[in-house]
Amino acid sequence: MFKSFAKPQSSSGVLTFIRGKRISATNPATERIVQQLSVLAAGRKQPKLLNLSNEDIVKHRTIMSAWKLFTRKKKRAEQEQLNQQYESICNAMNDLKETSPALFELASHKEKRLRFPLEMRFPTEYPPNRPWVYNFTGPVKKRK
Amino acid sequence: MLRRVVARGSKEFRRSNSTSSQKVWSNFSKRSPSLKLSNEAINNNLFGKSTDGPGSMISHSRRAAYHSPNEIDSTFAMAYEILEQKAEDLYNQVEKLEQQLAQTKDEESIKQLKDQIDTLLIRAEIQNPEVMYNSSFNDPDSLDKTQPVYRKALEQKWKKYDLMVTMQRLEQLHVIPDTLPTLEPKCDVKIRFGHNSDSEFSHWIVPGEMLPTIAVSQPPTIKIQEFERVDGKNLYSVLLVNPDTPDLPANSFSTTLHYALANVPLDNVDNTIDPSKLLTKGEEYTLADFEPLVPEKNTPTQRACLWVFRQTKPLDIKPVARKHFDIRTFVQEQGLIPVGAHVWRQGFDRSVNQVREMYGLGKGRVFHRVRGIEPLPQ
Amino acid sequence: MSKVFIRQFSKTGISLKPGYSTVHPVHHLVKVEKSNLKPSLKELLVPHDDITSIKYRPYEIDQDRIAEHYTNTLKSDLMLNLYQYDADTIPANPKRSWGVDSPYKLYRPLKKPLGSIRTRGQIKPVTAKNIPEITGVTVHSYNKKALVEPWLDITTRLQVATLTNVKPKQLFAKRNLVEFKLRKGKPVGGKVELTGRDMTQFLSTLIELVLPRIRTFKGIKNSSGDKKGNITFGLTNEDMQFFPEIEAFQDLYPNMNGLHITIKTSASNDEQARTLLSAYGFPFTNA
Amino acid sequence: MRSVWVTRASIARAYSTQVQPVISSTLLLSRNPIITQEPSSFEKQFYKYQNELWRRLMWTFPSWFFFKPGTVAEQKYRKLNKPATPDNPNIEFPRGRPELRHNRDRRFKQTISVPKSYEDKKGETNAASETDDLARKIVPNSRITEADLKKDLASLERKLSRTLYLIIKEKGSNTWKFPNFNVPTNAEEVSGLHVVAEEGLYKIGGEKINYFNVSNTPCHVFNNLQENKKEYFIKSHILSGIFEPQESVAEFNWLSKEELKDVLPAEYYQDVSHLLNNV
Repeated sequence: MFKSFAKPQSSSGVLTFIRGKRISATNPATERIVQQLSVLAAGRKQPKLLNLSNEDIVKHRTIMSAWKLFTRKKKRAEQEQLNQQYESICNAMNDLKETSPALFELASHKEKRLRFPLEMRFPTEYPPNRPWVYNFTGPVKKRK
Repeated sequence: MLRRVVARGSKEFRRSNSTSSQKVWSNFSKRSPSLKLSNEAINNNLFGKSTDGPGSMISHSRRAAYHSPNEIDSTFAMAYEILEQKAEDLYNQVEKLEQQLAQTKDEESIKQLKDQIDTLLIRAEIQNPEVMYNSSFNDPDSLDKTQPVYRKALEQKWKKYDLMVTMQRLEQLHVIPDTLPTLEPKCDVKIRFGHNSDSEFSHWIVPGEMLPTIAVSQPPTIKIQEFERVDGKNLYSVLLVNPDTPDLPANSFSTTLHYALANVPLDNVDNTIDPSKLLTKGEEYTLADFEPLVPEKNTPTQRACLWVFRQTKPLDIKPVARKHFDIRTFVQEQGLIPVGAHVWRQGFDRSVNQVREMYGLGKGRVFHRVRGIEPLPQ
Repeated sequence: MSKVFIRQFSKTGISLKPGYSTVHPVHHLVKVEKSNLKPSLKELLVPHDDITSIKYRPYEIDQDRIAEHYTNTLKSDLMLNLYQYDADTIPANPKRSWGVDSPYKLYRPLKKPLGSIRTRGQIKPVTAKNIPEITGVTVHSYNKKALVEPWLDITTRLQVATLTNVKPKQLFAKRNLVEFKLRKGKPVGGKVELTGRDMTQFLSTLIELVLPRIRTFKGIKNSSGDKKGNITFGLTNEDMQFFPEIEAFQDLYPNMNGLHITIKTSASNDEQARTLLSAYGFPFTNA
Repeated sequence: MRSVWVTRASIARAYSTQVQPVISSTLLLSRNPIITQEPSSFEKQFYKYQNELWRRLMWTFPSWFFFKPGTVAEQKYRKLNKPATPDNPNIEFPRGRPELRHNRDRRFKQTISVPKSYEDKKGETNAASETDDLARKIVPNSRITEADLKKDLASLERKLSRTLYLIIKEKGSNTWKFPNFNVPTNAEEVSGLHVVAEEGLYKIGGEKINYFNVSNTPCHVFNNLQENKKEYFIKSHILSGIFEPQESVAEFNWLSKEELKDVLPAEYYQDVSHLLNNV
């Protein structure tokens, strides 16, 4: 049925129009494409518009403004902490420069390609069967 | 299933009515009762006290067929608590400022403190669902304009549509700069002619509308809505000028004064100049009596430009010459600050002669096109 | 042509003065948006995040573990990792002018930037305020075969929609193909721009389920990037079977097409963007 | 530039009557969260509400595409998803007329049940087949681990949703602190702060630790005036492996930020609290 890829083939080649004769349903391959199109298209799949009552509009707006207040507070606290952390990095480096220039040189040296290890994973909703991997055999050849 | 949700919501969330544990948004001992949602049915639905569907829908069958989104009631209850907590903090700040205000004598700092209190009050109330309901779905005229939060809501609404329409028409019809060079709008100016029984002309006039002379034959009701706080009363002047009066010797047009009011005391609530007010105190306010525009036959369309000014000082009530009225000099001399304007247009129509007779203006001229004596260009 | 308004009693109207044009002054400071004054546009002008809008769609529909991990852990690590003592802003490398001493030079297309073909924006030192983050993901599937077999376009778009949960935009052929007598403008696949939850969902699928299972995938090339902090890599049509959305229904998607995935970041250069992506768990390789 | 600095430092040294402070490197070794943090009650409720709205506004599921008509799978699907009541003009619907499209009432969200891929085996507990069988029922593990129940503070499996930090109590000392190592002054070749921290970690905790050093740059400096010491903080994450205390360490714990507040000296905690993750 398939040549290079699953190609819809019409059995009769060209559809010819004959007066009085109903054009029958398309062949399976074309039907398949039509079905794929029906998955993509909005026709008959859209829900009804919300059309909320006045009370519910007010309720929804209240919820959204409370959510905005909540997230804004959270974001501000996060940014504040980051600012403090940045300040303390600058502080530490200035101090180190004063105290020991040799160590400062080493501390400000950057690798050309900074990469995070692949073992750092995203947290999941539930823990894995073994929450922690203990069998690490030791540094074979640690990174510099 | 939905009913169950609503019922559960109502169990979780019921605003207490006892005075002991009253939170700020349900406590009306200090706050104005106009911040309350007065409709009982809507209020009950909002706070989950009833299960008969939204009270804003009048029809019973529509109400029964309506489905609220799932989980909205219990989420709303939590959101309400969060916002109320914030409002409470703001009200505490207001209290501190009010104590400070009581000790302040300096006028400048009193004004500053009052402004600060107003902004805090707006922030504390603008997210209150009851206030939100009132300002977005109730009749704007019924809102309590002493409350800064309602004034803020009205101002936002005005800026979104009415202000834009007014400014567009003023610019398009060359009211600015033909009468005054520019306008920094501060308040919403609305006019209507109350004497009209015909529904076509009895509504608030849209700026730039063409009106028949009979519809404007009596002085208009002018509504001047200030959005800033007015302590005591402000004095306002109103000028109605027509910059399209034919001036034949100059082959041009001159400005005529048609109506002038001055020293009208208004504030946020008492904001209308209507015939009833003028009947009792009209003489104190009137510089020039109302005289409608009566365009003569075959003159171009005439603009009736209504300007509203805030006064810096009370004006002397003395007659002003109507013809060749120089509005720019007048405004400058009297120290008037333009805060709003309105415009409508008139042309000659069949009611002009009747109105002329009413005001004793004599018969109007009829202009004809006269062929020039110069030969036509070749 | 400019309009001149003549205002005389005997003659009033607009006369056109040809030869020059002027912008007429506006005499006030209020911004008038004409569309707001049209009553017929009222419904369309409601912002899309307002629930009364017909385009309203909620976005924060669940806890976003990827974004949370970024804000909680990665952000401060990246700040420390990318910190440079006494770093200055490196100015941008824009296209250059040919000079202004002749009109020919003035209107000539600009000269390419110094020492490079592509332009580069300025590079600011990383502080607490501009830590690089992923701003969007573009998934792009161009099916060459759809030029010959037009129905393959539908299949390709359906595949992209299934993978990303967003309806793709139509892509069109840009070139004429003489041997097939095809014209440009033929539909040849789809692309989607992902942000928010859709983006993190797609990224987590990619990082945790798809890339580790592709045997041939060694990592994103260390040379990838457009100099402005956007990293692109490709997946072949064999790799598509590892997407869990498609894995169980492979018979429904017989003609898979590869993807180009562009990860857009706010980093000011590619190296920072690569560091960011490595923190998200993308492997990198030199090959 | 460097020479300028040297002269400045030497001047400082010449005028100071005190002894030069000891430079040391403190290791801020953390274990990143393994599971997501617990959302607050409002967040949970908000997500629930938004999710309901999202489902309400979703397009209808194209079941005809995924469950081909006439197959066994489709029969199973139809069995699970009974068609909703269609509209009938002869019937009164007090809660509104249903509007069915593709077997979904357009007014509501669509709830779909998909055929299970596993069979309910009651009583059977065949551990081997359960762990390997792809079609098994997925039962999520508990978010609370054994270590949480036992209150084992030295376990890496406790408080999976939080960032934990390593603190130690040295032998002969009574205070908890982050592991701290002096930079050797007499070494021929100077080794960086991060190297000192790494070597020190292996010395106190054994070599079975896989860890990631975030940067060579210190993230904080703490002036320990009592011991005349400058402590530079090196930030790193433990990825796998185990901390096995060597002889110099009396005790060690993995603690979250709140727990550190109770354990560390108040002044010390105040100084470093902004480095610790709230999550």
